[in-house]
This record gives sequence, structure tokens and C-alpha cells, in this order.
Amino acid sequence: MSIFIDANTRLMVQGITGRDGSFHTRQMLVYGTAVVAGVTPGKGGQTFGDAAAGAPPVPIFNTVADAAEATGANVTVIYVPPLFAADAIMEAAAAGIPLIVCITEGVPVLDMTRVYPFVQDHGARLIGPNCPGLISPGVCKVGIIPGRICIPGPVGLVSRSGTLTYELVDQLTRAGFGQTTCVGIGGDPINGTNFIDCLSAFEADPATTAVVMIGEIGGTDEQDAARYVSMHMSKPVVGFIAGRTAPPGRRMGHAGAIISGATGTAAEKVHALVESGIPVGDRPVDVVSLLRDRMPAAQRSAG
Amino acid sequence: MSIFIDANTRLMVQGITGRDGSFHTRQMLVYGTAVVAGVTPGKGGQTFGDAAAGAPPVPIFNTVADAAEATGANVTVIYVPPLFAADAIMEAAAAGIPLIVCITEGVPVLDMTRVYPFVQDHGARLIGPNCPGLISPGVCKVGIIPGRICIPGPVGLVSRSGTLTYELVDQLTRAGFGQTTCVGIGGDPINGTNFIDCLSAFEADPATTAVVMIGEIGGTDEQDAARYVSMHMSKPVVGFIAGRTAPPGRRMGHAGAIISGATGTAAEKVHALVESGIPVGDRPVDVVSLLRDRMPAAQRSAG
Amino acid sequence: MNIHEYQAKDILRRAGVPVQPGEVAETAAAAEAIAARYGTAVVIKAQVHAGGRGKAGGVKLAKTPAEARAHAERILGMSIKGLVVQRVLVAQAAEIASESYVGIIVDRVSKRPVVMVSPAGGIDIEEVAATTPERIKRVAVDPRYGLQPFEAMQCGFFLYRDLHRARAAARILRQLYEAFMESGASLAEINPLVSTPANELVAVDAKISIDDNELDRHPDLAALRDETAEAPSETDARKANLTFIKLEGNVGCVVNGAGLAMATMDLVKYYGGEPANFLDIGGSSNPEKVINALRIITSDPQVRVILFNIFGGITRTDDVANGIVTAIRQHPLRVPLVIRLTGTNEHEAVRILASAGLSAMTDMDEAVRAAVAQVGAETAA
Amino acid sequence: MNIHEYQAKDILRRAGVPVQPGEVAETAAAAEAIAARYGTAVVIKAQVHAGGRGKAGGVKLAKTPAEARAHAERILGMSIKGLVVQRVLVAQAAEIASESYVGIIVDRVSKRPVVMVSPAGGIDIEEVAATTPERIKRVAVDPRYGLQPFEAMQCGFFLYRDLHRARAAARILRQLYEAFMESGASLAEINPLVSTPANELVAVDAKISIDDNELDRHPDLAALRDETAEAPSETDARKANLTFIKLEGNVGCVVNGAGLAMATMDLVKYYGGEPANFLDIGGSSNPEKVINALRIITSDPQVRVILFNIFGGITRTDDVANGIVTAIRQHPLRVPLVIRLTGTNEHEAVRILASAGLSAMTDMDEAVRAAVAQVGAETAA
Repeated sequence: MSIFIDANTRLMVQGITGRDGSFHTRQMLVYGTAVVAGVTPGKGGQTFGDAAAGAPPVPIFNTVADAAEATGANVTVIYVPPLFAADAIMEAAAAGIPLIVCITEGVPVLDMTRVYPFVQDHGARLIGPNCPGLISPGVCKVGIIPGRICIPGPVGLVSRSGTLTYELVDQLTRAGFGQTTCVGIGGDPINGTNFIDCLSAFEADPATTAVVMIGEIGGTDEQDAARYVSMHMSKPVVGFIAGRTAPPGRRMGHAGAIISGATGTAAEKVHALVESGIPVGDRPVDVVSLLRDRMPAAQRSAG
Repeated sequence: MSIFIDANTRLMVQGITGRDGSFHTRQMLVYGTAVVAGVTPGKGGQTFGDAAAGAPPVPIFNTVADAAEATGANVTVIYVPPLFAADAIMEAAAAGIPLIVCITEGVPVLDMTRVYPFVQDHGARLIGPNCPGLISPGVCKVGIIPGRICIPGPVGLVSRSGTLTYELVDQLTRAGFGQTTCVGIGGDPINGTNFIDCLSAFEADPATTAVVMIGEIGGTDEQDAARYVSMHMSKPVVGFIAGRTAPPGRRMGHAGAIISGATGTAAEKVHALVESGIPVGDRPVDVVSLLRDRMPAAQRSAG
Repeated sequence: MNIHEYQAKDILRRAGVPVQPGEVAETAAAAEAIAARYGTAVVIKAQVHAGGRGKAGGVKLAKTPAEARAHAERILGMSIKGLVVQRVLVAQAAEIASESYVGIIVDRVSKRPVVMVSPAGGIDIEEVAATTPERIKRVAVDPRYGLQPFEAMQCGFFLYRDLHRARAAARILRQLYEAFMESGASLAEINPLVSTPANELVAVDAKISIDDNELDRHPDLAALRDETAEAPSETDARKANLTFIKLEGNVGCVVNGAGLAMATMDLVKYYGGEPANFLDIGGSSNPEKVINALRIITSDPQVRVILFNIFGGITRTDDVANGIVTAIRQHPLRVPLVIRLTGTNEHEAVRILASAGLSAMTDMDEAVRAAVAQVGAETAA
Repeated sequence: MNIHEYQAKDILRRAGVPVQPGEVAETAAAAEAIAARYGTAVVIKAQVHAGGRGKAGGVKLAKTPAEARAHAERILGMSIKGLVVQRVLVAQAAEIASESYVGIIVDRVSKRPVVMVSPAGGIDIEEVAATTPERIKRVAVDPRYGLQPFEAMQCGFFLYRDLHRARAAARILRQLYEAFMESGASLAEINPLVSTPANELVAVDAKISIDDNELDRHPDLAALRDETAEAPSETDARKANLTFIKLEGNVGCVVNGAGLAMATMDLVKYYGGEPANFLDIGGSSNPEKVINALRIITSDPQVRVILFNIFGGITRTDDVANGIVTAIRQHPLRVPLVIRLTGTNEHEAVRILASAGLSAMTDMDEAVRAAVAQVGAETAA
């Protein structure tokens, strides 16, 4: 089991013929994901094929609506340039795609102020933008998380970061903790899915028995999540917060990773998590031992 | 009993110090309506009083939010110039007023394309614009329908027109048919409340035993209402349609009263009503006899 | 309010739409000069607010400046559906590979602006809707967001299979939408939108109607009104703040309220008469409005009787009575007058009318019958 | 991206906001000329991207042109928080009856632009929020509709009790909102918005920050960037498409990914070291980026060791290895190098590094400890 994506996922790729889109479509096909459609305006009628992936050629459409109608795609992943990402997300939502994963980094935040209510008005879920996507190991991969660092198992992972996520997944895997689903929600100030959305999905997923949440400086999403965990979660949660050494007022790469005044510091977040019963690792490697303390050995890699 | 307004109505008047607003506020006070607040920017802190009305002075506020907070008004009626009406409606909806009645005529239709979803987003009901408002005889009057032509009784009336409504209410009253509520929904192409909204409210109102609906050329609201009546209403409905002699393509006063191509003709509407079991009077006076045929004498003026 | 093709094209040009080059001329000499300056074949197009100008001979191709002059000479002054042509548009003839339709209206069912496109351009869209509805694509635009690029692209691909023209059409649609919203339009259409042999798109004919209620917000657009293109009685009524529509009958009607006015006309017809007009004096009538209403109606030589039907609510019937009496004193009527008054201050109204020797009824049905009878009586006489 | 006060005021002026008249000067003579032309008292204001310029002596009132020249002379070239003043704004001194604050930010909790107003103007809004939060009114604007007139009026009445100034403030807020949206701003504020003794409102200081992600959409705004107002190493990094922030430590860090970069800095600190910088080479790194990263880091004389921490996903570790080898060949390092590489193509990467006599670790914790140990060793030596 898993959250958001599973064996029934029929994936569409927006921007399938672009540099990033074509590279990662191949990776997803190789991983076994059912990529059923691609969208590139003007290339409707062509196909995207890769013999090495051993999958049938993927039909390309001019519009998401055409692609959705023809293929029944139920998840889309977006690799288009930043100034076109808002339109791509809205096109997917308007076409009725229920899960939209936007990998694109650098989407203007004012675009997101319009995209967010649009996606809600259409009853869709957006993950990202500026996120690595998600993976349910052994089942389905949507986005760019490297498949080989993951193994199936009982741990849910949610993170605002990209490579830091890989680092931690890698450590979990090496320690024998497999994952139900790893979700990168992205580091932008306005994104479609937050920690609480993922935590509640993991709480509801019978296959998940423990959760790792990886936060960073900026905003109050981790603090809100901590409150949520203490009130609504029965499963153990362990955390990590990046940015203890970040100076205030400077944007640490991610548009959302910025300490404004006294809000959004790592200290504040660590405090909120610990107060809510979520142990926080001082080092990435500590997350593994914190998790080990809270999980019976038998559960560690049971998928 | 009645629909939309009753003895618990606490009314706010937007534009209370204007020419129309002040005139009709006096009329509403004389009728016994609980006018609890007025709004005129810049006159906050003053009062609107009329000794003749025998009612306490009405406090005036700068904004609807201030007025709503201070007085608990639950209905507002709007008398502001046409280019300010959209803002007035949205201000009322944002302040949480659940029923908004806009009398103003001449509101641009593109303004209404934004107002309509805004009102829905805020869970409010808008009646109008370009409507005479509504009256529950003997109980409460919101708008400009002359009180003296109405008497309490069991007939519900809904109309797209103003003075034609008065004509028909007057004939009902003279024939001894009192009314639960008379609602003018207005003659604009986009308005907040349609026939079906009113018909379903009358169907649910135990005091209403029969309904008169007065339509006119333009659009398909009457046709939709006819279908609704045949499928969902147990109470008798009789109709009247104005504009049998109207030429196509010309706007007959009301912005919404226009035959476009073959749609919106009186013949089409009369046909739809009759097909759905709603007898339609050829003359206004016929409505009274059609109604008499369908109502036992005992019900005619029982409020 | 309708505006002329050349005015609509100016608006579209400012919005960035590629429009067929053209200039307006009021004389044949001016038309010739424009054609000479272009040095290409030109189309001379009558500028009137009426459909079917092509069939009426109001659109002509001219290969030379002399030919342009000759056509303009014939078209200027021509009468199309009762409207005299005062201006022609002299436009460079476009090379046409294919014709599409793109337009925007406000749709009362979805309560939204609706974009309509069809690859069947150059003919009336209502005809396409009636005969080949599958050749029209409609997008109801959520006005909270505006026309999105992806929506415009869907339309573009409905019109053209290649990316270049689909993109160009999408861009034009977004410009048209902007122009539509910024003008407070109720209709904006390009028909045909021409695709040239070089695969470029160009607007060859355009129509924009402005919502009258927006005009106070757009004085620049209000100034585009061409009164020579309207029936003079309607211009007159508009300036007097009356809503007036001229019809073919002989029973002049003066009513307060649009619904009641239509019901009155219907009742005239029901009793065998023919209404001469729709006339709504509105809610808060004052004597001046009544005077203007009478003046406009009596200027129609077909009118044989004048029927007042006033239900006083906001309208004070004594104001109406005062207006009638004043008007008649200024210009005695040459046709009979039937007055129905009821409602606010009706006793005072009756007194005022009586003082001028006029009487009034209170029942609508009765009054309409009396008015129709007058016509019948006169016709019989 | 921050822009200068005078640039922000230009944007506001174009949006219709009444702004205190002023012109920018780069020399004391130019400042004197502007003051002479105005013939009023002027304020000379340093144009730097730093708060607290008033306390630093960067804002001075001048009653005469000569005084203006003297102040400008002193302020131009002055260093405020490490930034050298290159320009001053010479603005007509406003008569001040009262000072308000009006501003707009993007709020991550409501996910909307939030308008904030306070009658406590002229001081930092965060200070007002901390001490007298009831003196701030916030309106989260629904971006589907934009800032509505009624919302702006609510703010206007929160600031002023009289209709004249409430309306003027509402108008300014709507203009500010338009400017905010059209500029792709993340912050736009007027502080103070001054009410004059004649009850007129005027913007006396203004600040606008543009979302870096919007700059490709607004080349006119991108052109406002003042590189003299940034640390040279950060300008350098930006041009190389690297995200770089200079810090005070001595362990130079090169990492792929912002979260991992922060975690690496944190781990340096955990083991007793001090990071010299934040540096994210991004996802799809190529050798060129690595070369630039090394160049920027080594230009910092404080750096005593360089730590690479690369987790290859999209990033190919062999690209990184190639970049390192090429950079070192061009400019041999004068400080030790600790490399951690894992993920995509790591075997190839190790081979490339080995060919240049470099070794790599695979464990992050170990690598950070090794880097910190190098500094400790050097300091001890």
C-alpha cells in the first residue's frame, strides 16, 4: 500500500519532449510506472518511445484535455519552464486530473496565489511546485526521486527538500527501513500539499507504521504539522529540520526557506516538534536511530 | 409564514441617505420592517430618523462590516448607483450577510459575471439586481413593492418584472387572494436568484398553497422552471408571460428581455409552461380565474 | 450600443490583434485616395448597423483606385435596411486560404463570458450553430481567472492543426477577450478570421457591441455612438431617458415599467389592435418625461390613439397627470387619448386630469379595450 | 530582488500614487541643482539596500541648495552596512500632519496577497506588530477577484475618519495593489504615507521587492538591478546560476540542493566548524557550474577547507568530478579539499577523481567530520 499513487496510477507527462521531461519519463518507464500519455503542444499525434525502457510508445497530445480523454490518465507530472507551469497546472485541473505533481522550480509566487484556489475549485490535489515528486517503492514513481535508493517497506516519508530527502531515504534503506511512499512537497512558500495532508494520508494508510518528516526553515508548516501529529496521529513520527545555521532574512535557495523576523527559525520548529512528541535528529544519521527506537525490528522492511 | 424574509428579518439599507434609499427606507419603516442599520461611507456615526415612521432612528455606518457587527443585520437592501452596485453586493457578501437584495437598475452585466461567483463563494443569496425586492404582506417589506396592494394569504408570487408584478398582485388582492411572499427576481440577464430558487422555497413553505409565476421574453429561465415544476412541485402553479408582441433582437427595456434568434420567445415559454401543466393566462386578469379554479375558496386569504 | 466595423477594428488593433489594414472615407474621392495609397486591390465596405450589407450591395472589391471611387460613389448614400450609408471602410483585400469565426458573448445560462470558435467562418455563427453545431467549440470563461492560455490554445487547436496558427489564434483570442472585458462589451467577434496563403491570421471583419450600462464608465466608447445609424425617434427617446422601440402599429403606448409595457402591447394585440411602440417611462417619472414621451409618440404619423397605462408605485400618478396636462396645453393632441392610472396619489391625479377635461380609468383591461375601440371606430369612420 | 527607493517611487508614480517629488543625483553638484530648482527644503536620502540608513546618517534635511550640496557630499561614498552609497534621492520635504503605513506582502499561510495598513506609520511595521498589533489591519485579498473597492475603503476608514482621506487612501491602496501585481512583487510598501496639514496624502518613502522568479517576465524591472548594491561574490554566483550566500566561517561548502546544503552547514557547525557559505549548485549541474563554484569560494580569503557534498540524483556525480578536476588544473587549490560523492555514476566519478590524485568519501557524516578536522589541524599548526 501507499499514499496518492499506486498500481492503478495512469500517468501523463506534461512537457514530455523537453530535456527534463524526456529524461525523467524514461526513468519512470524503466521503474515500471504506467506512463500512458504525454503532452507537448504541436506534437499531438506523435509518440514518445524508448526501446530500452521496454514499454510501449507513449502517445503525445496537443492538450491535456485531449490526452485525458483518450487515455484516462489519472495523475499528471509537469516538467515545463517556470513561466508556463501555472498554466500547465490549471490545464490539468480543468481537465479533471485529480492528482497533479509539478516538478518545475522557479514558479512565481503570485502565479501560485491564483493556481492554488483554481486547483481547489476543481477538486484536484497539487503536489509541488519545486518538488522532487513522489515514489511508492517497487510500485510507481512520479517525478525525479532516484528509484534505486528506495526499497518497499513500512515507513512513510514527507519532505520539503529534494536531495536531503534522497540522503535520508538512502540512510533508511541502508538501515533496512523500507518505505510505503516518499513524498517531496517542495520548498516554495505556496505549495499545493503540505505536511498535514501527507501525515493524515499516512495515518490512514494501513501499510504505513511510522513516518519521517523532513522540514526546513521558513513559515510555520512544520509547527502546524506538529500540533496535528499530537492531536490526530497514532503512528510514531520522527523529524529532521534543516537550516539551524541559516542567517535571518536570507533566502536559502528554496523560495520558502527564509527566516522572517523571529518566525520560521529551525530552533522554533525543533521546539514545536519535540513539544508534540516528535523526536528530532540533530544529524541526518540520527533519524535512523530515532526511528529504530520506535519501530519493532519485524516491521522495518515489511512492505 | 413566508419565504426569505419574515418577522426575524433585521434589515440593513446600503445607500440609506441617497434619494431612493431614504425614500424607500421610510416606506419600509412605515410598513413595520425592522430597519436596524444604514450604510453611507463618510456618514458613519450619524442616524437616519423619521418621526412620521414612529420607529427609532436608524444608526448609519461607514461600511457594511461595521454595520453588520454592530447591529446583527441579516438582510441588506441596496440602493446605490449602478456602477457602485457590484461593490456594494460584494461588500455585503464578504461581511457575511446571508440575503442581499439589490434594487439598482443598470448594473453592467460583466460586473455581474464577477458578482455572481463571489456571492456563491460567500454562501449568500442575492435577489436582483434591477428588481423590486420582496414583501411578505403584513410582516416585512424589503425593496419597493407598494405595501398597500398586498394582503396576507396563501399565494406565493415570483416575477421577473416590477410594475407588472404590482398589476397582478393588485388583481389577486382585489379578488381576495392574499400572498405569503411576493418576490421580484429582476429583469437582468444575470441575476442572483431565479424562478426555480423561489419555486422550491414556496414548495417548502407550509403557508403557501399555490404559486403565480410571471415571466417575460428572453433566456430560458421560465422553461427550466417549467421542467422543475413538473418534476418537483406538488402545489398548483399558474403563469403569465409578457412580450408576445415583442420583435426579435430588440431589448424590451429590461436588459434580459430580448429574443435572440429563436430563443426566448413568449410562444416558446408559454408552450413549455403549458406542457408542464402550468396554465398560462392570455391576459393578466386571466391569472386570477386560473388560480381560482385551482384553489378551494377557503384558502384564498388564509395567511 | 453597436459600433461600426471600423471602430471595432480600431479597438482590436489597439489590443494587438492583426487586423486587415483599412481606413474610413466619407467621400468617393477620399476612398480613391486611400486605394491609391495602398496600391493594392481594396474592398469598399458600407459602415451601417445592419446585417446583410453584402447582399444589399454594400461590399465591393475594387482592383484600381478608379474602381474604388466608383464603388464608393455608389455605396455612399445607399440605404440599407432603412439606414443611409454615411461612411465606407476602404480595406486592403486579404488573400484568403481559409476563414474561421472567433467571438465572445455573455451567456446568461453559465453566467459567464463564453468564447466561441468555429472553422466555419465567414457565415453567420447562428447558422453554423443550427446546421453543424459540432463545428463550434464553446469555452465558458471563469471571470475570476479570465481566459487562460490553455483555454485559448484548446480553441486554437480546434481551428488549426499546426502549432504556428493555433498559437496565433490563441493569442488573438486572449487579445479579443481583453478588448471585450475592457470595453464592457456584450459581444465581440471576428468573422472571418482569415488564414492567408502564408499561414498568417488576420481579422477581416469585426463587430463589437457595448453594454449600454457600461457607457458611463467608458466616455471614449460612448463617443463612438453614431446617431445617424439609429432611428431618430429612438435617439430622441434615449436622450430623454426613455426606453422606446418603434413598431408598425397605430396604438401608441405610454407605460411605466418594461414588463407592464410588454403586457400592455400584448393586450392591445389580444383585443385586435396593433401597438405602435414599446415605451417605458421608467420608475421615478417626472412630468418632463411624460412630455417627452408624448412628443415622441405623436411624431409618428401612424399613431391613431394614445394609451397611458400607469401603475403607480414609485411612480407618482399625479406627476404623470401633470405631465399629460402640460404636454397637451403646449401641443394639443390630434388623436384621442385613453388614460389608465392607479396607485400612488391616484385621487390627486384624477383631479388634475379632470381640471383639464380629461378622464381616467382604473382597470387595465378596460382601458386597452377602449383604446383599441378608438382605432376601430376611426378605421370604420 | 530589492530595488531602490527612487525606483520604487517611479513605479508608484506611474501607477498614479501621489509621491513626494524627488530626483536622484550621483554627485553633490547635481543634488544642489535639484534643490535649487525645487526652491524648497529638501531631504537628501542615501539609496542603499539596507535598513537603518537614517540612524547611519544617510538621511538629512537641507534648507538651502548649499546645505543640500554639503549633505550630499557627506552621504555619497558613505558606507552603510558594508554598502557604499552611489546615489542620493533629493526629495522635496513634505509637511507632515500624520504618518501611516500601507503595504502588501504575499502571505504563505493564507496563500494570498495581504494588504496591511496602520495609522502607526514611519516606524518598522514588524515593531508595530510586536508592540501594538491592534493598530494593524490586514486584508487577505482573494486573487481571483483582486483588491475590491470596499476592501480598500475599509482600510481607508481604519486609517482616517474623514471620507476625503479614507477615499484617497483607498485609491492609493488599489494603485499599490495594481503596481504590486503588475511588478510581480513580493513586497510593496509606503512608509510613511504622510497626511499633510492640507489633508492630502503623499508617499514619502517606498520599498518594493520583486520576486526573482518574475524577472524573466519583466525585463524592464530586471534592468533596475543595481549590482553595486550587492556583495560582488553574490552577483558573480547569480550570473553563474548558482545560489550563494556568504557567511562568516572558514569551511567552504559546495552542495547540490538547498535542503542538503543547509543540512551540510548544520553538520559542519555540529562538529565544531563554521560554514563559510551556503552554495547550491542546483539539480542539473554541469562541469562549468562546479568550476564557477570553486572560483567563487576560493576567492574568499577566510576559507580554509572546501567540502563537496553531492548526492547524485539528476545531478551526475561524474559531471561534478570533471568540474573539480578541470578547475584544479586551471587554478591549483591553496586549501585542502574534502569530497563526498554518492549516487548517479559514482564509480565513474571516483575514477575521474583518482586520475587527478583525488579521493572521495561516500558518507556525509564522515566527510563533514573530515573537513572540520582539516580546519582544526590547520589552526593547530
